Amino acid sequence: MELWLLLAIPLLGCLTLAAFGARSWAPDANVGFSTATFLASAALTRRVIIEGPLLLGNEQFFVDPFNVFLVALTAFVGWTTAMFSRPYMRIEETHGRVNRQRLRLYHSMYQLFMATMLLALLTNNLGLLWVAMEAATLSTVLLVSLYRTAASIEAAWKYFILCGVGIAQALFGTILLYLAAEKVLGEGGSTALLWTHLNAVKGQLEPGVLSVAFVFLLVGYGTKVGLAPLHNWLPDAHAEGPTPISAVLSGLLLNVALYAVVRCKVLVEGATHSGLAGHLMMGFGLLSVLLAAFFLWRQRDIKRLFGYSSIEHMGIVTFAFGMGGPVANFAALLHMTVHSLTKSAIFFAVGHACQKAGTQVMDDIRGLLVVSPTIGWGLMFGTLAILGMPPFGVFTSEFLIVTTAMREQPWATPILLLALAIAFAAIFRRVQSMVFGETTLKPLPHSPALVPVFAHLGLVLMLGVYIPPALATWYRLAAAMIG
Amino acid sequence: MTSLPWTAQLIHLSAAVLLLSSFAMLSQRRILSLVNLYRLQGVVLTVSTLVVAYTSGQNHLYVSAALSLVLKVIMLPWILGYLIRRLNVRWDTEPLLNIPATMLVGILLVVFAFALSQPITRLSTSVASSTLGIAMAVVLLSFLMMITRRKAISQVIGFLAMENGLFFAAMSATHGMPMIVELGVALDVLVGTLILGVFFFQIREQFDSLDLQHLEKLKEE
Amino acid sequence: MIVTSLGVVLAVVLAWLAIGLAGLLAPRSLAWVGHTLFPLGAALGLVLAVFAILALFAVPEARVLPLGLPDLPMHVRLDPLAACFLALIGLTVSGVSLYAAGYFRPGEGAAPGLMCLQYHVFLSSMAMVVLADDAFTFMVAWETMALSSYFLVTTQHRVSEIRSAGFLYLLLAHIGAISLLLCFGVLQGGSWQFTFDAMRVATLSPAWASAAFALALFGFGAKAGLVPMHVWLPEAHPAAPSPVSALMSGVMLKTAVYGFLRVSLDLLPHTQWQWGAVVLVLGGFTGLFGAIFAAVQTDMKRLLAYSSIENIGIIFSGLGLALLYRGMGMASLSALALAASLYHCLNHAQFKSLLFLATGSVLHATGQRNLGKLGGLIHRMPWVAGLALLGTLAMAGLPPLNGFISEWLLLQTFLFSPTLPHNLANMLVPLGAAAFALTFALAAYVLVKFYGVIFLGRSRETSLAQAHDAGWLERIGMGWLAVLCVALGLFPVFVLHALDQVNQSLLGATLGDQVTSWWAVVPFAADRASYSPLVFGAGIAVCVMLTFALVHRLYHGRVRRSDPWDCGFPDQTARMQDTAEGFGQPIRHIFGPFFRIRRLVPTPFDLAPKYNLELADRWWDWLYTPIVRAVEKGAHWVSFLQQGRISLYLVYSFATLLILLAFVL
Amino acid sequence: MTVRFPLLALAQALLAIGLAPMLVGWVDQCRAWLQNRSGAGLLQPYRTLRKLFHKDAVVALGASPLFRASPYIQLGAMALAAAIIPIFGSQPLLAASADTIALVGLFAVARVFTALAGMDIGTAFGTLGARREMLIGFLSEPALLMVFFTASLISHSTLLSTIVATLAHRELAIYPSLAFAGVAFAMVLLAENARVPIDNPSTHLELTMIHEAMVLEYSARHLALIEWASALKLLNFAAIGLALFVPWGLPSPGSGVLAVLAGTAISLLKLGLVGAVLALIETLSAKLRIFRAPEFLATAFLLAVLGLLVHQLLGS
Repeated sequence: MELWLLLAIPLLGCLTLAAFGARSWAPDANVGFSTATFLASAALTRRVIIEGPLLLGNEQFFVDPFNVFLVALTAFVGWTTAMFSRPYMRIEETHGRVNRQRLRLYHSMYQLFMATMLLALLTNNLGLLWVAMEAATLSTVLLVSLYRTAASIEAAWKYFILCGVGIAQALFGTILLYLAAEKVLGEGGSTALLWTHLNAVKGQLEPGVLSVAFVFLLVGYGTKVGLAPLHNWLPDAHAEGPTPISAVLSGLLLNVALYAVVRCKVLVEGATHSGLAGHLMMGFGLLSVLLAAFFLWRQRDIKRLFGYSSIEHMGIVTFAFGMGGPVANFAALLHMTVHSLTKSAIFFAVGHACQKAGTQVMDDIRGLLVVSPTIGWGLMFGTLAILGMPPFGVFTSEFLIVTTAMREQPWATPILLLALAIAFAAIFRRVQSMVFGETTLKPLPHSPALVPVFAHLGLVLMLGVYIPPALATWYRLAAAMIG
Repeated sequence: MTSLPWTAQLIHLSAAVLLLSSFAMLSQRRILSLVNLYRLQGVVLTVSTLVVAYTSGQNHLYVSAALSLVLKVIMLPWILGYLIRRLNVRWDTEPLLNIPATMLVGILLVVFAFALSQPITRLSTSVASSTLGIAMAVVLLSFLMMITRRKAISQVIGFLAMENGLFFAAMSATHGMPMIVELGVALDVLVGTLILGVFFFQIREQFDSLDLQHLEKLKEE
Repeated sequence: MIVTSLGVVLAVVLAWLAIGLAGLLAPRSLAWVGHTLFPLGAALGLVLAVFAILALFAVPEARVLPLGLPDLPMHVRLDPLAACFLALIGLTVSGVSLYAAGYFRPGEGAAPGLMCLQYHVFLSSMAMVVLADDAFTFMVAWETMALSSYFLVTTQHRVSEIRSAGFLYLLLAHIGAISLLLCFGVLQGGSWQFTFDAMRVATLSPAWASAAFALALFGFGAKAGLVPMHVWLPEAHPAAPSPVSALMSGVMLKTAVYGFLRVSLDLLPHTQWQWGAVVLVLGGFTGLFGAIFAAVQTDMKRLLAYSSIENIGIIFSGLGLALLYRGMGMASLSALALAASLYHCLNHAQFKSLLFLATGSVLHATGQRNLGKLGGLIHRMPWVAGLALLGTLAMAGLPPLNGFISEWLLLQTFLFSPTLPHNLANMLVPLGAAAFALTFALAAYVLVKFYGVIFLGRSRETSLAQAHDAGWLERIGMGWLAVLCVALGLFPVFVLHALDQVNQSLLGATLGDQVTSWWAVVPFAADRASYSPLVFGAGIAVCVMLTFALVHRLYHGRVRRSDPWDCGFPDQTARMQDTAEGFGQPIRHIFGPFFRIRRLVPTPFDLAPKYNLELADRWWDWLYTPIVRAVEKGAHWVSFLQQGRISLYLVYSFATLLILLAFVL
Repeated sequence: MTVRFPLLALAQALLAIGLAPMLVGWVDQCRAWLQNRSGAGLLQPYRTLRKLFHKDAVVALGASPLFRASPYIQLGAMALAAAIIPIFGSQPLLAASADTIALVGLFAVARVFTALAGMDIGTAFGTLGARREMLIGFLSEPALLMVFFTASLISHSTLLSTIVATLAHRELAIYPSLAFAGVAFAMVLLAENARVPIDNPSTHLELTMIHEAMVLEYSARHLALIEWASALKLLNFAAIGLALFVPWGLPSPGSGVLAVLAGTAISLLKLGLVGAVLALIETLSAKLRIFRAPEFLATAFLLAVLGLLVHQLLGS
């Protein structure tokens, strides 16, 4: 029941807003739908806490420790982002960057995006997973080009083509998986793409096929995760789209894509006991972390900067999943959570900062602390959190990942050390000079929405010093399942 | 090869045509004829799907055959043609890699694809299993085409051709995916094309040309 | 529940946090923040010190807090080592907080309430660093400490130098922290237990142990300011408000020492003597380096910062000896070295804080940090001058004050090293002693310069005439520290008795029977070495008194005042006094290779002659600039990946696909 | 180890304090003879002191209390040193309360206060002198420490009295390290006591003076105290040198009153010899440029360190 609500509400929202999105109350409706979605997800989570993992809709949908917290997270961030986008888009409208028609598109597509995310997370069917991922791309691509500027259109085009091509590879991988599964689960069996079934029989799947399949899947979904060298769309899309979209792209889409990769990794590792998948992921992870760190160094556009930082963190998570083992997986899951919370919070703060400054060029943003302390402190603490400063949660996960790496993969630690150091220097020197110093900024027409920022940071802070038992058990179970 | 039943021969034939058509796409610079090639691929897919449906007796394959007929033979080519006429982009400019070189790379790719599909084909019992390599080759070739083309629209055609390859792979190796997936994929492709259509107009009104070299501003300097 | 020392200590930590938050109630009110909260914090510091000293002699107690990771709740433990450093924190903080209470002036910098929050978070995080009993808690406290102090440093964030100083500081702190993470990763030895207890029992191969040691040395060295990781220190300490500089220099650096001790002596049970050799060399060089640079500074706070580097070097060379002897199984010598280093930590905390506070008062009174514009303040601010004199003499290592004791003990350690089994070590020890002696002598030079140029002579600027003395809260704060300097100097026996507990718990060895006589320090046997500051001090006092009495008894006390004679030179101006640069000149002359000197000397024919001198730290050219260049080059290369051509991007993913396929094929 | 004759030890210390000016007088006398002059006689320093004590003290206007306290501290420190160093007997008054390191510290106290007082008035020469004094100090102090180390490595003690006892009553053995140390100590002695070639006590040629430059502003009793202190310093150093390098003749701790008196006589003789040698050195050598002084002292420091290393290498 909760499940259907969870999927239906955003779809309904999509249709409604597509119809009436141009009205002045559309933003509030958007918030309303998101709130409902969040409540539904909360109900689902509650049920899972009570009843444990669920398998619904003749096995087409299932909720297990791995995706339940991601569902909750997605719904939550979707909700807060909607709250943020209400004043943000109003200000954009006053600044004349968007008109009502575009807002209509924006709102309906936002809901559609949420729906596809949740579908991708909840479905048990790897084929549907693919469909949902593709749909997620399609629903966001027009949002990236919302401003119709040359840059935004270019960014959207790259986003579309690269992710489309990538996702096509993923489809091929899925087909191969299906092919291998059929051998075990019987001809044309519609169950042959159900993850639960595959997971049950993963030991018997043909290793050769699965390793080929994994390559396609990794390249495919990895493109959406933003793993280097497949990452090229990411900074453009983050920089040129509206800030709420950057927030959900960084905070949610990347997570979901990574979720897909990990689901596949479980099967492949189960079939080929060669650790191939793990090593591939570690390699991609390290490469992403390192390249992202160097990219960060020369950034001048603040949203690009944090786009690259997302690449870096996805790299860390991928590396951790690649290492495997209870601790690393636990840390990786935690890192997914705190990263999406922190990064979206940062984008909220950045959004308002850019609106104040009327530019995204960091050299022109100065003295936020002076002109509006809340935005300034929000950005400052968000940045410190994302850079892995305790007592924020990112530090906790990085603590576990780095210490594990030192034991498991010592060769990787110098790279990690170097990359983290460079990233810190690159990001912090910029943010510091934006937050501190004399100011050049102007006040905003509408009061900024900073509740989301501090709500997120508060959560991240909590996760830094205290992890709720339910969450911890989910992490542990998921970590054990991922292996 | 005479020992093969006519159905299998038909499949092989269509596979060959598919491969040929994608090579043709590689070499073709006239966009309208690219669209025609795409339509041809659609026809081939429909036929082969019917054949497979007939032999394997899986009814949902008839549906997907119908789907591909509607989608790939009628709708998409029509949309593309409409766009081409509206935006009047008849010719693609000189590709980044000259045609013979592209051909050469393409052949290498085919060899690679066959080699790769060898272990997998052993696995498949489908009548069309041996064509998996061709499907993969088609995918890679369309990828190559997307790389080498300079016009947005021809890039998109390459994208669609790649999807054809995937469809063929699914159909030939596994008698098609489960119905719900097929439907989802078809929907995605349709919506994708529509969105691309929207895009062409946006790009056009921004840069008054569909040339991709205008889309090279966002970069690290 | 029964009140244990640990309980009280934790309560103090919480209370500090509470005080910090309370500061936000009325951020702008001096009466509330300055005259209520800060004195309260000082009192708490005293409580902390008292219970820490009690805990020194009690059995270690541990506790688990209901916070932290699910598998890793926060462990805290109060053992002699921790207690020793807690006592240091408490004693120093109680002085500095009192001073800070009077330091705030209306309408300066950030709101006092905000500073109050950051300041007290800083305090409690330092205490937590010392208390932590598992890697996670330690790291959280460690980074919180770095963060809060960063915000304190950047209080005046509108000044760009201060911003860059803060950035440099936080960057190096963070890099150090990452290497500490790696160090703990090694230490947990495959048992996924991050508690220190588990690390103590974890078995490491010698190679891994050395790796852990190296990482720890790097991480803690970066915080302590060992050369070449020292560059942040002379930037950050002057940038901070003076009470904060006092805390950073006096206390925070010591937490780095604590961490190093915890890892190298406690968590790594099997010491290798080579470690000690490395630390000894590093420490000796750092000490000399710091002293030399301090001697040529012209900014009083930079001068003190460099002298902190020097003292850290001294402390680390002591620790190096401790490790060296321990690695060779000479427990009692190791104990002496450790006690000496700890003693010096304690002393340095007192007199360095005292001097930083004095500079703070001078800064407030004159608005000048440049030594070239000060002078003669002993007439304007007698209290500060008097207290600063005590601190100066103590830091110059003059008997009978506290600085001399630790110097004396360390020299004894050097001196009584028997013939060691390894020739290298045999050479190192006397050389270390030489470097050490040179360092101490230079310290005296530096401090005469420091005190003489600021407080003595004539005012180099007319504006100094308006200089006012420190307020009473400030006086009390500084006075407390001065009293500590004297007490630590006069009653070393008791201090050593306390420090012996640390030796006992860490090395399983004690200093031996020397603590029997309450009036004299006797590290070995009575006929080998002994020093009794009480008799010594009394001796000086008596002799001085006697001379004075005699002179005034036998002759007369008549005094006439007149202009200074100065070889009959008629018109003296304050500008004719020797300047800070002048004091630096001989040092520049002797230790030229240490500096990058850019000098602008006028020609004889200049109508408006100008003399300009810039000194720079060679380590920038040697280490940091190359690194930055390398990173920039790398970033430049990497940026070629993002050329904006979509077909290129497609090629990337195509190539990736093909390569991986070929790989699995 | 208990002091067996506290009164005697006290008397010896007082004797040293009393005789210090005469040593200076003796050195000047010898120098006069070496320069074919008839000197002013041994008692000349006493006359000077008496004259100075009777004058009214002139204190510069900008002087702080530090300025007036400094002379007393200097003399006090030197007097204390005289009570620590075994000048006439191997068992001085406060032997146990301070060892060689503390002794170096004591000299440092005197030096620092002299320098601070020199800076106090704020005249050009005062500050210049202070700087030069500290410059010499920071090189000679470690050298002195190293010398002491060499000695105490041999005798396994830093207590001067113990060192003397061991060195004096050992069977004659050659210590190459002591040779290095001896040379180093001689150089330090010259530097510390402002003698040629580092400084010239009898010059007031502004640009070359070091010690005199600091005390330019002093007059009357303050100056007297300073003069006396520096004389006592010279005596102390000489005594240290004798104790370390030619300790023979000092009575052993257990010996009786007569032996102590005899030892006193011998020590006086040796001091006289030192004075003569000092005069000889001063007459033969020319004063170094101030820039050369660091090199001179660095040599001393290096020699001392070499001595230490030699001891470590050859063992004992």
